[in-house]
Amino acid sequence: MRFGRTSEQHAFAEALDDLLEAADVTAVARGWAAGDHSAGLKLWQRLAETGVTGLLAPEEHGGVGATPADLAVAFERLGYHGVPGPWIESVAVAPALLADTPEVETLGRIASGETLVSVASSGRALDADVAEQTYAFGDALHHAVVGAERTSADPSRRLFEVTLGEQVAATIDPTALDLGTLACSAMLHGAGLRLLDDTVSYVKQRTQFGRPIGEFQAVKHLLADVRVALDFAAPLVHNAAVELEAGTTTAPRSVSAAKVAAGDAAYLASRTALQVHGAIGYTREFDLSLWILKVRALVGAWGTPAEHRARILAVLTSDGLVEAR
Amino acid sequence: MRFGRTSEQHAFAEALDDLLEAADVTAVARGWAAGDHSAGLKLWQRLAETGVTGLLAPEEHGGVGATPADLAVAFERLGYHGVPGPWIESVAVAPALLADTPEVETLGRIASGETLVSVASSGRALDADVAEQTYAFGDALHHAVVGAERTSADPSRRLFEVTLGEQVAATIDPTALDLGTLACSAMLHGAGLRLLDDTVSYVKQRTQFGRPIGEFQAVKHLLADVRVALDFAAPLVHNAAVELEAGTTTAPRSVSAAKVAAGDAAYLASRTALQVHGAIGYTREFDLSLWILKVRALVGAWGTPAEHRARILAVLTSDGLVEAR
Amino acid sequence: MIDVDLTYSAEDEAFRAEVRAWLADHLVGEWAALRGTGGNGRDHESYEGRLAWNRYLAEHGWTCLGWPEEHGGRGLPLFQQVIFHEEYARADAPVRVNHLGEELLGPTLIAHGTTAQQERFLPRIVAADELWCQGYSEPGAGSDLAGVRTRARLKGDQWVVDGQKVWTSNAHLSDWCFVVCRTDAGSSRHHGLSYLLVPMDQPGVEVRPIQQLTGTSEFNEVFFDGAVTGADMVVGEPGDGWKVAMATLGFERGVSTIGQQVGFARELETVEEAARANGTIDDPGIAVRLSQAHVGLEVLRLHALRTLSAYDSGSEGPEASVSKLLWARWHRDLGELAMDVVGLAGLTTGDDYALDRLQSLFLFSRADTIYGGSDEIQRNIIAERVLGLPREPRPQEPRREARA
Amino acid sequence: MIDVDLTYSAEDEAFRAEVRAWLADHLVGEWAALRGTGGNGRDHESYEGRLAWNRYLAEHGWTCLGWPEEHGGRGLPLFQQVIFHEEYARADAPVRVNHLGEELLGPTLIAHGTTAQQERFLPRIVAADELWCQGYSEPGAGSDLAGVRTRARLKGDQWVVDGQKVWTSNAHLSDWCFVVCRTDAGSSRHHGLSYLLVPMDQPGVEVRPIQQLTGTSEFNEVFFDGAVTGADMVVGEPGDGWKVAMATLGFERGVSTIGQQVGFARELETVEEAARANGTIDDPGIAVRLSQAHVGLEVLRLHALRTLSAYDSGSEGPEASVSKLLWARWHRDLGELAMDVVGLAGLTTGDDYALDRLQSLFLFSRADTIYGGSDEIQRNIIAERVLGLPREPRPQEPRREARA
Repeated sequence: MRFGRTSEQHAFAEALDDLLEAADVTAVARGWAAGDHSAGLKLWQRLAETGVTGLLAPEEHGGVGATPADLAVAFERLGYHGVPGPWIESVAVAPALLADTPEVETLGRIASGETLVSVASSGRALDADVAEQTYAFGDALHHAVVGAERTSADPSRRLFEVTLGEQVAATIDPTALDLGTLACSAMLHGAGLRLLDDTVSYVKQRTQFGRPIGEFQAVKHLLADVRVALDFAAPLVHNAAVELEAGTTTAPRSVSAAKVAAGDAAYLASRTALQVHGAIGYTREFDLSLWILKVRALVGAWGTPAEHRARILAVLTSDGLVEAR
Repeated sequence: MRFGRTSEQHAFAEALDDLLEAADVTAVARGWAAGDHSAGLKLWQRLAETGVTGLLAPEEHGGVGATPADLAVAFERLGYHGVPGPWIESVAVAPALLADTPEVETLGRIASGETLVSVASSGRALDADVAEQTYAFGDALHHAVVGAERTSADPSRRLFEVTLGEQVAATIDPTALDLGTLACSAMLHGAGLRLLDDTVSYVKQRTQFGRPIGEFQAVKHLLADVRVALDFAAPLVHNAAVELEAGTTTAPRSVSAAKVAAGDAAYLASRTALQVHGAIGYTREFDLSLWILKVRALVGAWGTPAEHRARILAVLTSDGLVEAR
Repeated sequence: MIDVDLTYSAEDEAFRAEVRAWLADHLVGEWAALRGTGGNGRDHESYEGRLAWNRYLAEHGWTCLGWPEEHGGRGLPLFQQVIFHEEYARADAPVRVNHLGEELLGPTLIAHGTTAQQERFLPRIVAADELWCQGYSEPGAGSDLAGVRTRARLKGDQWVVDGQKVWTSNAHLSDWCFVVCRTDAGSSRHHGLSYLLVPMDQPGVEVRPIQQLTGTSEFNEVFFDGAVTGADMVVGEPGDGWKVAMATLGFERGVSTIGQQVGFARELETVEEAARANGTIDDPGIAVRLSQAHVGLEVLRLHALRTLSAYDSGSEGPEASVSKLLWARWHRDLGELAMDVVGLAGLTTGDDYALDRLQSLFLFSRADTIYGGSDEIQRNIIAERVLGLPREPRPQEPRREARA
Repeated sequence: MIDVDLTYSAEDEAFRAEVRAWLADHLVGEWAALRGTGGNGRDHESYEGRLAWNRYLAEHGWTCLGWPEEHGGRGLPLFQQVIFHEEYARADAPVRVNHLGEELLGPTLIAHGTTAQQERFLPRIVAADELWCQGYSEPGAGSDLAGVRTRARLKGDQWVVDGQKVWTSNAHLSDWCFVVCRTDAGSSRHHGLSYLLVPMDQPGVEVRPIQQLTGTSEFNEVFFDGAVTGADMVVGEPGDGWKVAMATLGFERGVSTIGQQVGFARELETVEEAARANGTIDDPGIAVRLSQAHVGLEVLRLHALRTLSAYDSGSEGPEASVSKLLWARWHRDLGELAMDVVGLAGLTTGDDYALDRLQSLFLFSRADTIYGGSDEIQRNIIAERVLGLPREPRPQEPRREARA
């Protein structure tokens, strides 16, 4: 077992950071939320050139043979920068979903950045209006017939109603859902890191009663607790990726543990960020609100905390102790 | 409904405080823990003169016709000062337990301070070696046959094994248990108040890094949270007393809510006190440890938190909303 | 701890019956359609209708119940005010639009205003003819009034006001604003401030709405650029602004907070209904949190009564900080519980970001631990004023005595 | 974040097999009776037996595994040390009695001691022939070394020590104590301190046990009243005490903490068995907390490895504060869960206050958030050194340069 990132993963994360820091992603996300996809799709294309879109695709379809741990690294950065779009669906879920179907070649076009897809895992499809194809789950895998847009609680995550269309494959590989959940966990972790960074910057400059508020012990301890929560989640996300790669029997439980912990940490980060910013954090104009709405949406996406807690608990009560390794 | 204390109750509490502050109760409790009951029984006698022992006794047996709210006031003060002995059993539980039995006259001798009794509500009897009579619960009310002493986790609460002896009455008034639980809740609340007071005194005088530690915001906020928890519990304890007096159908639930909240608050107070005192709070010589052990014991006595939570939940799921009054 | 005798007298009970009957008889027909409208984040709902209803209440003597009769109120005792607000909330009557006038400015003018000010303004508050907003907070100063930078200078018989206020609720709907300004140009901290009454409908006042993360915008920025008001429109003496403003804040925790508790109970009921409807009530985690919410609500009610009673007896003190922490946390927890109950359904809203009641609850309750004194400030108050812990050393600041 | 490659090599796996086999072959007969003895609050258990076992380990080369070979160690790489402690804990082998010598003083002497000191002391630590205790904390100074008041002065060829230390673990069982003293009488704060090695068996040293709320007393007060030690028994230069002591603290988070994790796993197992035995596992609240404990334990293990790796690479930093907060909280929560699982049974102990494993767990875990740097200190470290927030202004203090 390898714990922590390889130097290649560090370099990959840095490359993504460099690209995204120069891209004014916040403006891209605001445009995306307003239905203007042009900048977002351009950014998608540029990210495709780094190989993100082909991380899990088969090599014969342009994939780079990456691992779930590489995926987690990339999605943490996408989450950190708040990149909009059906990334989880196209990059994390589609490869396992389409691998053994007649539509496997779609993966090659996703890898090249030529197209993107959406997946309605639970009745709504993200950004279906920009997707070439949307998939939906019945007992089997179907094409989705995309219906009306529903206003999303997070404006940058646009949601559409779907109904089942023609069948694509008779079975759905459960690993596809676990990979989607893993990617969502990594995004949550990234969003939490971003909220903490932005809040730390804010409290260093904002003064009250003649002192930077970051000097007050109460503020310090609130932010230290966020750091601890994020550091609690980080190894679980990584571990879930490693277990998915190894295909262990405990992998689904580990994915659920990662999702719960990353969601809790990101939510604590958003709650604390708002508390420390005060009223200004509550305005739509201020970027913080984007993160707050996004975190709440991601906490509920790809399995609610209650569903994942139930999955962890089911393992505990059915087979008892997890052996200390 | 009367909310809060009457001026008579205030005066009663003050009288108890005056008596107990002059009595070096801590030394009494240490003696009691070591099996030397002389000072404790003397203190019992002096408290009897204030009327505490006859609060709930029938008037024809020397009772003063007090209410459960008066009882709660008294037990909060007994808890605050850490008075040892089977107070809950003799003063809160025995009156309802013995009211309709041949042994009702025992209540008169309890009221006068002449005797005291113990009650094993759950297999162990507190201080049975100083009790004239110990009662135990089967399907009916029995005399207990007192067995060996078991070392108590709280040395000042001495526990004895019991087995059932002859039957005293065919039924057990459930109000007796609720009154015991109420008294225990009030004691917990009192113990929590004491822990907070002692900790506040400590942080005002103890210096670190050249400042009294009570000046540090982290310490302030920890103690403020204790205050809030105690203020959360206080009205619930009072309210439970008022409902027991009125005999409402929701009284058992209110008693359970009081026990859970008072236990949580007192436990938080003890945990915070230890945290703020540091290592010195961990020594037996330092009085703080008496409170820490006592609070943990009272949290588990007269129904565990899990049992009381289950009782609250049962009401919620069986009859739904509690109407907003 | 302050004690309250909650034994309602026969007179109180008769009053309760009167309120209940009046609402049952009158909240009908076109008014009935307004039930449940208004409230946090929903101030835009049926605004005109609610204004009309508020005036209708006034016509029937149901405004300013606690004000002295000589000022147009009914001089009702505390308990009857509480009863009114309980019954009002229980009837799901539309949220009134005149809160700031009735509960903040009115009592302030009664305590500190001139007779002329009282005669000019109070009757129109009672009648809900003129609406008020509050000009305290400023960018960069937050709720720290000592940081006020909006300036006013006396020019002839007029005050001329320049500066910016922020977080001004309903400024776009108000006729007047009570504004704390710095009238002594060289002053600092809480010295040299004055409390002015400024008309909103004039060229020197510009209101810009602040869109919140909830999608609504009941808060505004207000820009004063040479705005004017009469020299006689200062409450108290020039330089007394701090004192007068503090008095206003003291009035804020008025009896209508008891209505808040009833509103909370209804929100909890909504959450519980949703949990029953979608079966999440069978999740033990959800059920336990619901039962905790019930117990917490009971505590809030008892604390609100205690706080009110203390306020009534003139001794309102730091106990209010305990209540604030308790209710803000309770409400935030309920909002989080609501989202956990609705699950996926919480991810989408109605058209145009129309939040349902539970979404509103979640998003709005997140501000509860911030406004009206953040949790951190409340904890400081409890530690220093209730527990008597020493204040933190503050850096020395240059201070200058007010000259006024 | 430091990354660790946890791919065990074939060599590592062979070492694991060797350790496991040795323990299986040797922890038998009279030694087997010692299984599970010792540990927090149970240091009195079978002390003589554990000392003998510790010496038996030494004879077979199982002590000081990470020390360089020239100092009598085995120079094993980090991972093999981790493996040893994992296997040791998994075998439930008795807790060793020589922790402070092996992991604190030994590495300190290797880094800062003279050759004479190394030759005099290290072999006896390796052999578990001499046991050590630590003289840092003082009444009133807590863990703030800058407040040390114990004094030592050089008189002829001896240091003469006067003062009092407190919270000295196992002082009554130790042969030597490493003591931080103020050797420059006029110094303050961290200047003018020296790090002395003082024999315990002499008239000038008195040890008084401190009875803890657990009923046990592994901590002591140690009174120095004209205690003496050789002039050559100072580690580093006189006046370097702060620097040397800080280095010792750095060694404290050694590889044996990984054994702690295995111990934690066993405690969790005990709690879970108790919950199955008395049916409380069917209480959803208990089940959820158990599952959270499992997840938390996984995190602790990953963090411990990360912290160790940072220590190994010489860059041990504030990340250790995160680990400390995590494990102290996890362990305290497990103690509370244990009490909730056992319910009423937790109210009584064995005879003479003999705590069962779960009671010990509960009471001892309550100290975890205090010793080794309290939660509050850890949060300050994270805020200031990880997040880079500004330090609080500290009151000015008179400071004097060390003269030594």
